[in-house]
Amino acid sequence: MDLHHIFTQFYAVYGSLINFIGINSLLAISLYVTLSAGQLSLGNAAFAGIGGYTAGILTMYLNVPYMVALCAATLMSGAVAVVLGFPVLRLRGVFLAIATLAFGEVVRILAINLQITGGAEGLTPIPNKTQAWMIFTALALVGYFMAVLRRSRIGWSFASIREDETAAKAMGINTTWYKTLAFTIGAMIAGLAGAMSAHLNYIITPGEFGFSAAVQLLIYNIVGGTRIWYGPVLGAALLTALPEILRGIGVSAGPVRMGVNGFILLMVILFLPNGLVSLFSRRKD
Amino acid sequence: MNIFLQQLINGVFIGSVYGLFAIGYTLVFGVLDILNLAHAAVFTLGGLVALWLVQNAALSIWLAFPLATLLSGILGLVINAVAFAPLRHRPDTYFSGLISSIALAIIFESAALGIFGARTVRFPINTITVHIWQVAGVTITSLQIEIVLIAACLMAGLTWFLRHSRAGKAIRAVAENERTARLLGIHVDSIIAFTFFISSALGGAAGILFGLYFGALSPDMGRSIELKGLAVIVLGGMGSIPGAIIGGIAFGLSEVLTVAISGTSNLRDAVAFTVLFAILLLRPSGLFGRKQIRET
Amino acid sequence: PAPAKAAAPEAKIGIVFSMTGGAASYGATQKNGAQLAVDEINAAAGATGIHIKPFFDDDASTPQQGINVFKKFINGDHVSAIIGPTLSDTAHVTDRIAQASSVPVLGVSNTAQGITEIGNYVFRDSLTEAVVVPNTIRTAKEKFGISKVSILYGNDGAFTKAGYEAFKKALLDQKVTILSEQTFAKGDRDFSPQLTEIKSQSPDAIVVSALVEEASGIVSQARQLGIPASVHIIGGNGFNSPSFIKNAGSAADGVLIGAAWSSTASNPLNQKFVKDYTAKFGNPPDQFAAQAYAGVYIVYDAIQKAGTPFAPAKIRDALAGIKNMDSVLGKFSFTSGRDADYKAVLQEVKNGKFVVVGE
Amino acid sequence: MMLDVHHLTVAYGPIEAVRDISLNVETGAIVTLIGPNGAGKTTLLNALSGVIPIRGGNILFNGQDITRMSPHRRVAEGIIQVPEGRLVLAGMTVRENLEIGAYRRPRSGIAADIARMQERFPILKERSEAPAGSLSGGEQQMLAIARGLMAHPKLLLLDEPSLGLAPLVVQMVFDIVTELQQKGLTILLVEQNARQSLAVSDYAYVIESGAMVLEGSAAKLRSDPAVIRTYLGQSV
Amino acid sequence: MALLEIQNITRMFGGVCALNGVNFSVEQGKIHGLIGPNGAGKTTLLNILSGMTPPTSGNILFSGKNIHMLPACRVASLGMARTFQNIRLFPAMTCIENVIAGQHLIASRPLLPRLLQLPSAWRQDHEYEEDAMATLSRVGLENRAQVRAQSLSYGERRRLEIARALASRPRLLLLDEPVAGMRHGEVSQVAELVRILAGEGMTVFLIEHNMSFVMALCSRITVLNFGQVITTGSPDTVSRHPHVIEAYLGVDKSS
Ligand SMILES: Nc1ncnc2c1ncn2[C@@H]1O[C@H](COP(=O)(O)OP(=O)(O)OP(=O)(O)O)[C@@H](O)[C@H]1O
Ligand SMILES: Nc1ncnc2c1ncn2[C@@H]1O[C@H](COP(=O)(O)OP(=O)(O)OP(=O)(O)O)[C@@H](O)[C@H]1O
Ligand SMILES: [Mg+2]
Ligand SMILES: [Mg+2]
Repeated sequence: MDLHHIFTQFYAVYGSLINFIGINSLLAISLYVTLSAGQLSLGNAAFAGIGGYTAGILTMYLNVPYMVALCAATLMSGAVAVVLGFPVLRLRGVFLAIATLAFGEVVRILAINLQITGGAEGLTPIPNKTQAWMIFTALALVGYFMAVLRRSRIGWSFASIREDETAAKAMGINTTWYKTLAFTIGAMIAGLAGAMSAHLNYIITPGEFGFSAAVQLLIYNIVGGTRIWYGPVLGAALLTALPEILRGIGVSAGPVRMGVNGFILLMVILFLPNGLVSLFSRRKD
Repeated sequence: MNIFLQQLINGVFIGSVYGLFAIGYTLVFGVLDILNLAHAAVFTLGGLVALWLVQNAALSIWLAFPLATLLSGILGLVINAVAFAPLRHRPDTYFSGLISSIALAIIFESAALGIFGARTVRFPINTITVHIWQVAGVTITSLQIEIVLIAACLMAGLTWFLRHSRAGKAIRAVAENERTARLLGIHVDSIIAFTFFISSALGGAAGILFGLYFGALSPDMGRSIELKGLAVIVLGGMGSIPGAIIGGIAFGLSEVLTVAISGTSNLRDAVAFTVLFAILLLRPSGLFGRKQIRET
Repeated sequence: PAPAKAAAPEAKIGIVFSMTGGAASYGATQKNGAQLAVDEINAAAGATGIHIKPFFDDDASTPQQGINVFKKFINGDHVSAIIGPTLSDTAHVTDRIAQASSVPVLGVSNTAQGITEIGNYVFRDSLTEAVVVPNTIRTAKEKFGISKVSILYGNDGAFTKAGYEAFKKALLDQKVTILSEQTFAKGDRDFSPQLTEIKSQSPDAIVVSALVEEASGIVSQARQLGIPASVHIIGGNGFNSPSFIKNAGSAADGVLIGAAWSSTASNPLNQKFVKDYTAKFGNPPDQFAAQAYAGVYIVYDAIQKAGTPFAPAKIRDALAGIKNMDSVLGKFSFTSGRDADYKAVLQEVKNGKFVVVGE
Repeated sequence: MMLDVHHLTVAYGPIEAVRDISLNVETGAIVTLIGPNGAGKTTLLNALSGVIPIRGGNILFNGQDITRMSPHRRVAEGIIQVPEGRLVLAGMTVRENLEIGAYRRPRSGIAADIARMQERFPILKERSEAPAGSLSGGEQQMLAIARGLMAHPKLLLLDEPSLGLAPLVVQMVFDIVTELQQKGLTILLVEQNARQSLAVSDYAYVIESGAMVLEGSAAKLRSDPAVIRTYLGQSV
Repeated sequence: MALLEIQNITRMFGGVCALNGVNFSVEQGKIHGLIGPNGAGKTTLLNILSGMTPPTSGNILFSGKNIHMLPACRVASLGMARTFQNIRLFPAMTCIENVIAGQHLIASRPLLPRLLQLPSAWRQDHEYEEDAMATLSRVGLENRAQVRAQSLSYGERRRLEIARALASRPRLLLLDEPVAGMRHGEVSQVAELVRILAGEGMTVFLIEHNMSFVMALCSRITVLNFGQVITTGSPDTVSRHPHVIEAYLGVDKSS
């Protein structure tokens, strides 16, 4: 068997998995941005939905070019985040988390009830326009952006707010502004990922961005580790691939696989204190 | 008018059910500030185990109830020991504990699936006797009244317990500052374990009552109430026991009144969550939450 | 590649249901039904007949996992046909993959619109609500003189939503007045606000589009709230499960259910299926099990007609050509649109049993 | 001998914050521990309370080896620490803070003790139902000291008790310390105000960078030129 | 010239009146002390000055500009930095990172050159880092630069907080009990630092209970009691003021 054949074979079976890893990584990073400013948002799944619906409606009904639709989706999610962010970001900790979650629920229920979003059945058929290179280019750009952001004024402000918001204020950091910025950047990345996902799957349904989807993004972050931007990517990669890995090694489908899945998640949390990144970085603490 | 009255009763009742779920939840989540996402799984298992005891072990519900509640409490100890205690000294203990509890919830749910199957099941029809009263066009059942009363009693009892009992104060001290609590001679680990026990026992008991009333138990029944339970705790104010119940009733009423006033239920949950959202904006620490004390 | 010289060629069939996650309760009985059919077929095939090699898998009730399973079936296991997935949401995505790879796929529980329109490789044996419901409404109207109804449906699931739309259309066609439309969400257990509202409107009947989890709760709470038995409750496929009767208890009596299958249908194949299934799994089958069971036979029939398990295109053609095949569902055919075509039944619950009252 | 510490070593990861320190505290004595910032004083007290793990050495309390004893049992034995930086239970009321100070004690007499504390520090009475976190820094410090006393300690570990207190109140705290000694309490004192603490102490130890550098009677250390230079001084 | 003018500041907390009509001013380039019994309202006043708490009534002029309604971040950007009585560091950051974060107002660190990997960005980082290191050594923490703030001892934390406040080169530095938890030698070091800062033209306003520190350092001292100013004056007059002795100082037995 030549290598090329093996590769095409592998890609035929796992191509979509790889794409999902890319999309889920983007989603995970979208939450990472807000977490890096110390804010736990459970609204990012909803932002992905907003992006997905925006882009889907544009390409399906208005024949807008895909790239334009992607930009529109990104901007739309960002705009909603700005409007939502100012009132909501006064809240702290779990209050913020629940308020964003409430926002997500409202978006989900609206999507169920609106005509233009296709109701419970979702919006379909959305043209399949997303290709692997787009996902991974976006991921690379976002990753690079995050890596650079860290040492910029914005990055330091995020870190200060995360560590102690009161002290950050006293140092002249406009916490409202920076928190909204983090929230908005996160929403934009989520919107982009949502739009790409809709154009990969032919469909977007309200069920895709409920509570469990929002929590899933948090799981990616914590399992991967939130010390650096690629932590969430590692988390998303492992957890997206895990069912396939279990399938591959022959763990029988159904409750057993689900249980093993949960068990592995538990083990990672218990034995890798700083998430998967601690396997790759030198600094141990 | 009777419709409206009936709707109010419906709202108070479903609100009490949310509150019942939330009250055990809030002991660990609101008071200790540990978000235990396996609570919904305990709720489910409590109901399923009681059902199993009634159906397969042929116990009377009066025996099955306390047994299943006890078992739920023990599950709480397991959750604490497996998902939380090992992480307690990590800097990111809040989030990692949250995730490990999700992992446990997945394991529990898969166990429930494997053991009890995926079907929706119910307690045998005559497990308990239920009276139905129809007064002036308003329907009310004895089980409804019992559930509301139990919720009210639990609220009063737990509030007293936390405020005045020694163990209650110890729980709050641990919640405030673990290190100080240790220095004051509080056995922090056993206080936390104890809290988990109570919380999960209450969660399991709520699951049994839920199953008895609604006659529909399934391995995923905790999922839909979990979200509302969380919302209710935060709405009521973290750490406030009356808040959990009253928040539950407020949430239940907002659901029901949407239907009653608009005549349709399409946007019921959207309205309920919008109300939650609005209340949080007006009162950033919930209805009964204490405000931020001085920071500087 | 055709190593078809062996005496007993194997047909690889991918079978994917939601065995965990939100739809796990359907996936479980579907899997049982399919398993039973596979076992029977393989036992009957003997030494020379075509055997089925099933690849069972779980999509965890999510489209993403469904896609992964389909890719694995098609490109990894090289299956000849696929049965599943459980949910329409998932089928919307996965069936496109099958279509693109020219592997026939047979849905055994998807009822949403637009699925078979994905392409000529997409089939389903599940009678959509749009077929079942008009008949139900007509019979109910004739039999009980129903002229005004209230509707209650789950608006966040494709299945219940499709049912609602079919009911609504049939009601309008039959000139039945709709007093109000109420909704609930998946996982709801309390329906009293909606039912209180409905009660106040005094309808002749309540038309419900719900899955079995919610169906029994709705029916018992309606009666508990004092909606009299004279107000009929009319349900669809979702009600057609033994656990509905078990969970609703005496409140189930009098409920009218239009469905794609009846456990009491006299058809001998069906009688045998119910008996064998109950013996094997300890519980009587529901409609999902029956449709999955029938699905395996349908695919097998097509494979036999195609003469080889290794030519998906031929299997597709054979599937499209199925006409009046004997099945547990009745005389089964595919329409030109590859949807199921057979007679639906109207049942009433009497003394805790489904009784066929019309077709 | 109430407290006997032998070759105690405490480390945070690779860094040994306390290295091979031995000290003892006579029953009924006041012993002062002085040393610069980061010397390991707080670390040492925490090791005595059992809230941080010990790497080496052992601790005897009234002859009993308590090296491995858990913190709540040490409290039950009568070793009470008033921690650095107050650590009041901010969300609980002032009264509840006092009550919980007596957690390991029988219930009787708690109310009377609270009254006594309130008499000493009137602010604790005035703000009895206010959340402890709303008090000013110095008020919280008074609460922390009072809370420690509520436990009826045998050995009191005071970590910077005068932190943030106004001069008058500092004076009062030292009065309390001597008064407690007269009642038979044993006290180990870490204090920023070295001059005053040496004045009330019987014996003193000086630690620097985690190691013991000097010990002796309080009187002797007070006249030690090195101690005068770095810890006592005359003016700024 | 008065850099800071406090006019008639009153602050209520529910029933508690923490500040009641406080008036005084802080001169440019001077070291001004604020003393008073526990609970007198000193920290509350500092919170109001820095914009962390709004006053119930009254005005504050900072170099002639009315700032009492501005949010804390705006006040800080006018050149005011502070420390906290109960120390608020960025616990998981190292000491040097704390100081670098403190440079927020003076360090621009634009994003674009970074995205384009321009060398100027790295040069800039390097400069800021050196600057932070210099600030750390001013408070004697240069050899703790890579230690996380959460593992510092109490006294070290205090000093790091001062360093972080200095990082933004404020015109007015507000210190809340800067030498709490320090012994004689360390107190002298901080005193020395404050003197140098004043020499460089910085105005310092500090709260402290360590009398020898306050008396030796401050040119003017304001005394608060029960939310009201008892007196403002030179250390000498203040320490002899009978009210001050009665309410605050007492008769010092040890010296
Ligand atoms: N949690 C910790 N993790 C790591 N190192 C620590 C920790 N706590 C303290 N240290 C280090 O241990 C040493 C001793 O600290 P300790 O708090 O005991 O000093 P101290 O003598 O009480 O000082 P101070 O007078 O400032 O309170 C210091 O170098 C400090 O940096
Ligand atoms: N947020 C608040 N809620 C209620 N009371 C408060 C609040 N903040 C301050 N107080 C009260 O106001 C008074 C002044 O407090 P402040 O902290 O300003 O005192 P202080 O002069 O700094 O005292 P110390 O020297 O002890 O630090 C105190 O009695 C305190 O209890
Ligand atoms: Mg110390
Ligand atoms: Mg103060």
